[in-house]
Amino acid sequence: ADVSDQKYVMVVPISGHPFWVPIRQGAQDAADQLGVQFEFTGPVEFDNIATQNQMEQIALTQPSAFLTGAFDPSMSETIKRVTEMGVPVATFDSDAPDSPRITFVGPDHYNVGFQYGKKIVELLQGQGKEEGQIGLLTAINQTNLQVRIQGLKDYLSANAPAYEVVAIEDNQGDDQITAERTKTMLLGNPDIDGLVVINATGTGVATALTELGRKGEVMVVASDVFDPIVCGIKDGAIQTTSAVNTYLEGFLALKLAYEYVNNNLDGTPGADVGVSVLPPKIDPGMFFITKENADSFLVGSCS
Amino acid sequence: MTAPNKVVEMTGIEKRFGPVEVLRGVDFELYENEVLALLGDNGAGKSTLIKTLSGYYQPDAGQIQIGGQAVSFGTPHEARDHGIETIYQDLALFDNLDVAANVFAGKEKVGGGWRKMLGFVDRKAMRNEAREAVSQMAINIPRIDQEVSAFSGGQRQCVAIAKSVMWGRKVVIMDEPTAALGVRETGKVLDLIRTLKSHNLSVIVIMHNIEHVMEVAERAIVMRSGTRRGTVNLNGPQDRESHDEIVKMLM
Amino acid sequence: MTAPNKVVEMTGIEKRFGPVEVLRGVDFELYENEVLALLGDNGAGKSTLIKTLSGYYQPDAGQIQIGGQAVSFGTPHEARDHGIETIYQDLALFDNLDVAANVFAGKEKVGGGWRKMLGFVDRKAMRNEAREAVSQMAINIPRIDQEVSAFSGGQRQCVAIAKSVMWGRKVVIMDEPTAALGVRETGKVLDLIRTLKSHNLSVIVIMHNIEHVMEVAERAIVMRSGTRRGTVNLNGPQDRESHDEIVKMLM
Amino acid sequence: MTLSQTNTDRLGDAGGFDFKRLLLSRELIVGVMILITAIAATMLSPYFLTTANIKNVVIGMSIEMIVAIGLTIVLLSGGIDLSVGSVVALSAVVIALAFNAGLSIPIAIAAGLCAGVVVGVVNGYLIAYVGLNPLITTLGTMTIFRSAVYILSGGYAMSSIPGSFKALANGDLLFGLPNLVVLVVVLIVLFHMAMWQNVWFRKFAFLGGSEMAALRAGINVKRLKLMGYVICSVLAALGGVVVVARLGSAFPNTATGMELRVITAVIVGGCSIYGGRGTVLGAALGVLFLALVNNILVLNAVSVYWQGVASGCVLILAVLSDAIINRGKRS
Amino acid sequence: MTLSQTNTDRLGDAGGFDFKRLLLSRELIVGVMILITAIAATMLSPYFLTTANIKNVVIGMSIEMIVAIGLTIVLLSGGIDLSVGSVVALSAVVIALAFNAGLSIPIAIAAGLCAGVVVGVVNGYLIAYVGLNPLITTLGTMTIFRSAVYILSGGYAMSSIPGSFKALANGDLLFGLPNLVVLVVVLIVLFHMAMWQNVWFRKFAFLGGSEMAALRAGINVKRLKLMGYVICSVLAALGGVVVVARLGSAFPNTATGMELRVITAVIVGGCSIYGGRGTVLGAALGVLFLALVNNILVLNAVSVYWQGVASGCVLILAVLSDAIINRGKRS
Ligand SMILES: Nc1ncnc2c1ncn2[C@@H]1O[C@H](COP(=O)(O)OP(=O)(O)OP(=O)(O)O)[C@@H](O)[C@H]1O
Ligand SMILES: Nc1ncnc2c1ncn2[C@@H]1O[C@H](COP(=O)(O)OP(=O)(O)OP(=O)(O)O)[C@@H](O)[C@H]1O
Ligand SMILES: [Mg+2]
Ligand SMILES: [Mg+2]
Repeated sequence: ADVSDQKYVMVVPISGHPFWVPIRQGAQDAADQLGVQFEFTGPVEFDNIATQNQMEQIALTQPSAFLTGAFDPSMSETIKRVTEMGVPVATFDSDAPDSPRITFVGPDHYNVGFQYGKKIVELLQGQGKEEGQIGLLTAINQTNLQVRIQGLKDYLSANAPAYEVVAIEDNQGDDQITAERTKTMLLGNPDIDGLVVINATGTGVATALTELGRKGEVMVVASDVFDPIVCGIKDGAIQTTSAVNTYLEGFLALKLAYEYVNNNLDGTPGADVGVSVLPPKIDPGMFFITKENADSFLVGSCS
Repeated sequence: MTAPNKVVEMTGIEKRFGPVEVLRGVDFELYENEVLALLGDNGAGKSTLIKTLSGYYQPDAGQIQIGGQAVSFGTPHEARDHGIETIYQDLALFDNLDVAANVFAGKEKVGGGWRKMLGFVDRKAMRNEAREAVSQMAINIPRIDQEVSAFSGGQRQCVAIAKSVMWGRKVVIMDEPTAALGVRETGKVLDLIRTLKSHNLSVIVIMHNIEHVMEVAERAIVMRSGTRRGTVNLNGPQDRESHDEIVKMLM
Repeated sequence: MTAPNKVVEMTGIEKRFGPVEVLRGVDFELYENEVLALLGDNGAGKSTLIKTLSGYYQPDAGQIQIGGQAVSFGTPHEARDHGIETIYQDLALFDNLDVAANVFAGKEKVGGGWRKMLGFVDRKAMRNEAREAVSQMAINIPRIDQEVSAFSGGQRQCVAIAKSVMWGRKVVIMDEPTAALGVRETGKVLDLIRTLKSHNLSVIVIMHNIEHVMEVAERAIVMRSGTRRGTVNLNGPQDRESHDEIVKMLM
Repeated sequence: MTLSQTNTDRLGDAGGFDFKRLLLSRELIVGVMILITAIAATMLSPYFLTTANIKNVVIGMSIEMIVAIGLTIVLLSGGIDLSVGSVVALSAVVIALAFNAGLSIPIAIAAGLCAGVVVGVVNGYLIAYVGLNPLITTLGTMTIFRSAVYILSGGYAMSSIPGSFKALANGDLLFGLPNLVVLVVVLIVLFHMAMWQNVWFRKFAFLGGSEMAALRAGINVKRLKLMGYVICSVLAALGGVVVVARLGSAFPNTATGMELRVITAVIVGGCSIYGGRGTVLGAALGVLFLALVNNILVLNAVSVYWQGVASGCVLILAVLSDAIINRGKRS
Repeated sequence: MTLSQTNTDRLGDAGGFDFKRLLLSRELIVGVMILITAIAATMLSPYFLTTANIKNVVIGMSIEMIVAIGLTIVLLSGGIDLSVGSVVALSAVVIALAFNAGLSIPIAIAAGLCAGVVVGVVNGYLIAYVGLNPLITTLGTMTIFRSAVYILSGGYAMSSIPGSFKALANGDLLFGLPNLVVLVVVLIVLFHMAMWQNVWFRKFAFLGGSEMAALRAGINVKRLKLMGYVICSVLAALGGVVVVARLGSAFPNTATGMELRVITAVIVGGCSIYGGRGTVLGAALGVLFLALVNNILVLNAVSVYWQGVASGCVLILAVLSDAIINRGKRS
């Protein structure tokens, strides 16, 4: 069958953010392999109302399927509405479990936070610290990061109560602000020996440690994979960054949506009585990038 | 013949702006149904004095009585409620609005019937009344529904005069109403002041042109450097003696 | 005795604002070293005419010649470069600045020595010159370094006059310069106009007060409804004949 | 030359309707731009002129429409209010909390609107009675009340909203028109008429034209200013009510950045940021215009990276059209 | 009564220095607030008054300082520029691209600054010569140039910045003072002196005081306005140079929302949004004040959710202090 006129649309907020680049790439690669069209869109702001409006508007053009992240519980309503309009939705990165989405490809963010906790404790213990203070950097307007923080805190209280979160700062998602806030946080809490960056602002933290001359002294667990962060790892300012395999999120979400749209899995026993033909949840896996393997993740070059 | 009643009495008015003492204890009185001229060189404090009367400034010291009752105006709103209407020297028009809106600003006419219930204004009536009012001054205005920012100096002044004449109930204060007016228009405004008097209002008029003062005013108060220099009773345009007395006080 | 040269010659000037025809083909000439009075009732188009000369408005039709050369001013900047300086009727002062800044706006004095190299202004010199300039008008100004927004009507007018007098090189245009001035101050400004003449400048002065016109002007042009009604040569304050002629034209 | 002699004949009159002025009015210019955009959209995308899409656009912009009405009043009166986005969120969170506490729908709505009154009184008091700069003051309250939202919600999205409340926003009680659309249209018509005709609402235009002249004309300037901010905040709070009803959840970062978007739309619709000029209808058309432009870009799948270029250019073109058409008229 | 007779004695003169006026000057008020904040901070946190923290605050605010200088000029002249944040990002990306293309440091810097000139000319031309509303125009160019950043960078964060370039920002060539601090101080002093004393720069204040009076005073208003926007954009582009040098990377989302933050600081420092009032020194003090407030909140680990409340209140207090001290003087 000719599928070249099938269109899969990815809708995300803050669409200009580098975070989406690998996800987008994965979806694009899958689309190319399948010979379908792929389109990436969304508002430039972090605005749930705008994102949802946009999705409902696009639904009218009857694309084959949507790929989106549910960064807000109210996304469930929108997913329901567009599904009723005949456009199935596959979610990635953040799930909307009580919506009729066809599948979800993404990490369990609580677990990501849990892993952060494990990693930072491991790093601190590696330095021979039997107890420690930890600072967190996040963007408070990205409320979906709350779950990660919860996971991290839960790990600490359950498994390593000697390590404690002493400060949480809002970096507004900006590296400049991160640099300044991180420095201030470290100056105000000189006993902090570990930092966990919940969002993609590791560069600012690296800058802060470099400027304070405390590179390698304060352990840093960052999030996401961008050149500047990878360079920070090579440079020694950041110990590790958590990499959810976001490429796979895009790739699998599109591929699964394709299978669904083309009824390729209708042979699944029970499909006719409402058994989900797709796995409800797929974890693409996460791993930590370190100095040893950093080079494989560099897109451009460091100075 | 009984002594005439004082509509306005101000005693010992003082006003300073930072280091500058603008009024240094001025006494002032306005009788019922009188046209009073306020004279004085530039910067004497005339405008400041009438602004304290119209509630725009609050005096630092001194009393104000209206009709024998002590008052103290926090805003021009309150003075207006006491029947005092003022044309300020800088006119203070709404540049972005037309003549009718300027004349009726803050006191627009509500229409009848269903309009009354909704508080809807009656534009047509306002426009007609405004046209009537400015036409009394024989001023040449090309379009009455134009923004007043496009008006000539004299046209603007006439709009301000029309406004105060329409609203004054007890006292009308005019700060240099004829400064920008031509010969004919000035004549009309002097007529208008006489009409106000004939309607039982009192008028305070600030003017630099002594001939015009002699034509309309019955009494003149002369100010100098924030104090009251003196008072002259006037007896019509031919009264050379008073004229000379005023000139002497001014020099 | 040769015929005097024309400094300014305007022919067939027309100007309309939307539907309103404000100038309908006005001819105008100003001779060298002459004090010319421009008269007319309110809204006659006097201010509009001089604004086309000062580059603030561009005429819809007609020619302007300065010293025999055809010019066309796009902005007041260009007229100023031709030595034409104007006091506008609405003064157009910088309310947030003091007297010196107002007088020197756009043409501030650069200091000597190292200041010159850096283009640094000489505040002290400017303040002194500004003080000198306004004091010529015998005006009573409490503090010269105060924002002019606090000034009285007459004080503001004197600041505007000081400015034009300081900068005029060929022609000074004054749109109702004495409207807000007291008797004494008006006398000073009339003196000032004579001084300008004695410095070989030409002056165009718009005034409603015919007595004052007779005192300073040598010639009067009367306008009416956007056209030139006529011209009268004046021979000093006692020239009753010319006076009556002007009054006739105005009525 | 008696005083009663009038010369009304010299005072030209519009003689009824002034077509030229209507032609150059900002509302009409935006109206024409909307028409052009709509025609272009119809040609560019087969999906544009469908009931579903129109409904989508109209419902999508309803919250901004409601907020725009209030902002028009504040801008017209010479002020500005940056806190509207925070008020939308605050009202949404307050309503969600009210539902959490088991309160009924009317009481929850009242609680949300009350939040608006509180912010409005704070803004208005500081600006009108204390005399603070409106930009800074409302920037301050914007920050404060956004924080309040985070504190009240604990940073989490709340979604225990009764279905009957959601049905209010998503239903269509009247002639099959969505309730939201009916609400918005009624509000626009009401406020437009009031601002144009009602003796009290008209005072805002006087205030914005010249505060000093308004004061001297005997208008109670301070109280009027305060009321302007209160009305604006209450309308924003109503926007919050609609957000909750429509989305079925209250999200603490709801409507971040909305203030700038709505102010832009209002100015495109002919409001002056310096006060004294603007109508509710114009503001509504401004919101509609920007929503349509967005809709076209989305329907035609313009690349995200180029969407910014397109919408920026449209914005500039919108004010450019006004500048060109009214060239020379104002200056 | 000859004409040469002067009566200068009646013209009161300040007689040198006007202490009262200095006391009430906005700069001094902000200065005092900074002092109070600093004293409070010292008492609240032992870490506040350490070289490391001071250096941190000063370096942290350097980019906003540079942007604030340009914004002061534009605000003073009666305009506004919302595109500064986009210009910072644009310049940063252009520089990164130049390095990617193997260009040398001076050429890369020049390329970044050129991006600033381009934006400045576009803004200035549209506002000064076409006569468009500055708020809408710069909102439009803000959107357009942010898109340009995404298009140029392809959405990637770029980090192939030569180490010698990074060393420029992070080094300390002069007396051990960080280069960034030296640069910022020099710029502030230069521009403050120029705006205060230089005959050309002083024209901005005239323009902002009254555009009509400036025009009538023979100032080439259009050209001056254009130049204001160009200077502002070039300074913002310089901010972009500093960002790249400091972070060693160009991130397309850099400086989002910076415009509002800096405008706030500039207004806290005494600039009027209506033009005609404000100094570079005041603006710099405004930036410093807000940076200090932030610093205290973070040093004392105030909960993020309460930080908004605190900084909003401080903002309002800052303008309140001015209103109280100058009560009755202006109105
Ligand atoms: N708000 C103010 N702040 C400071 N000084 C002021 C203020 N208002 C007026 N003054 C000063 O007070 C004095 C009197 O001003 P006022 O306007 O009352 O004079 P006036 O008699 O009306 O003069 P004119 O005939 O020129 O209108 C002037 O020297 C003026 O500079
Ligand atoms: N910008 C404008 N737009 C529309 N009409 C205007 C404009 N400027 C002036 N007018 C009109 O042109 C006519 C002439 O105005 P102008 O100011 O030249 O009169 P004038 O002779 O100076 O009067 P006055 O003695 O009152 O100052 C007036 O009717 C005025 O309303
Ligand atoms: Mg006065
Ligand atoms: Mg005139």
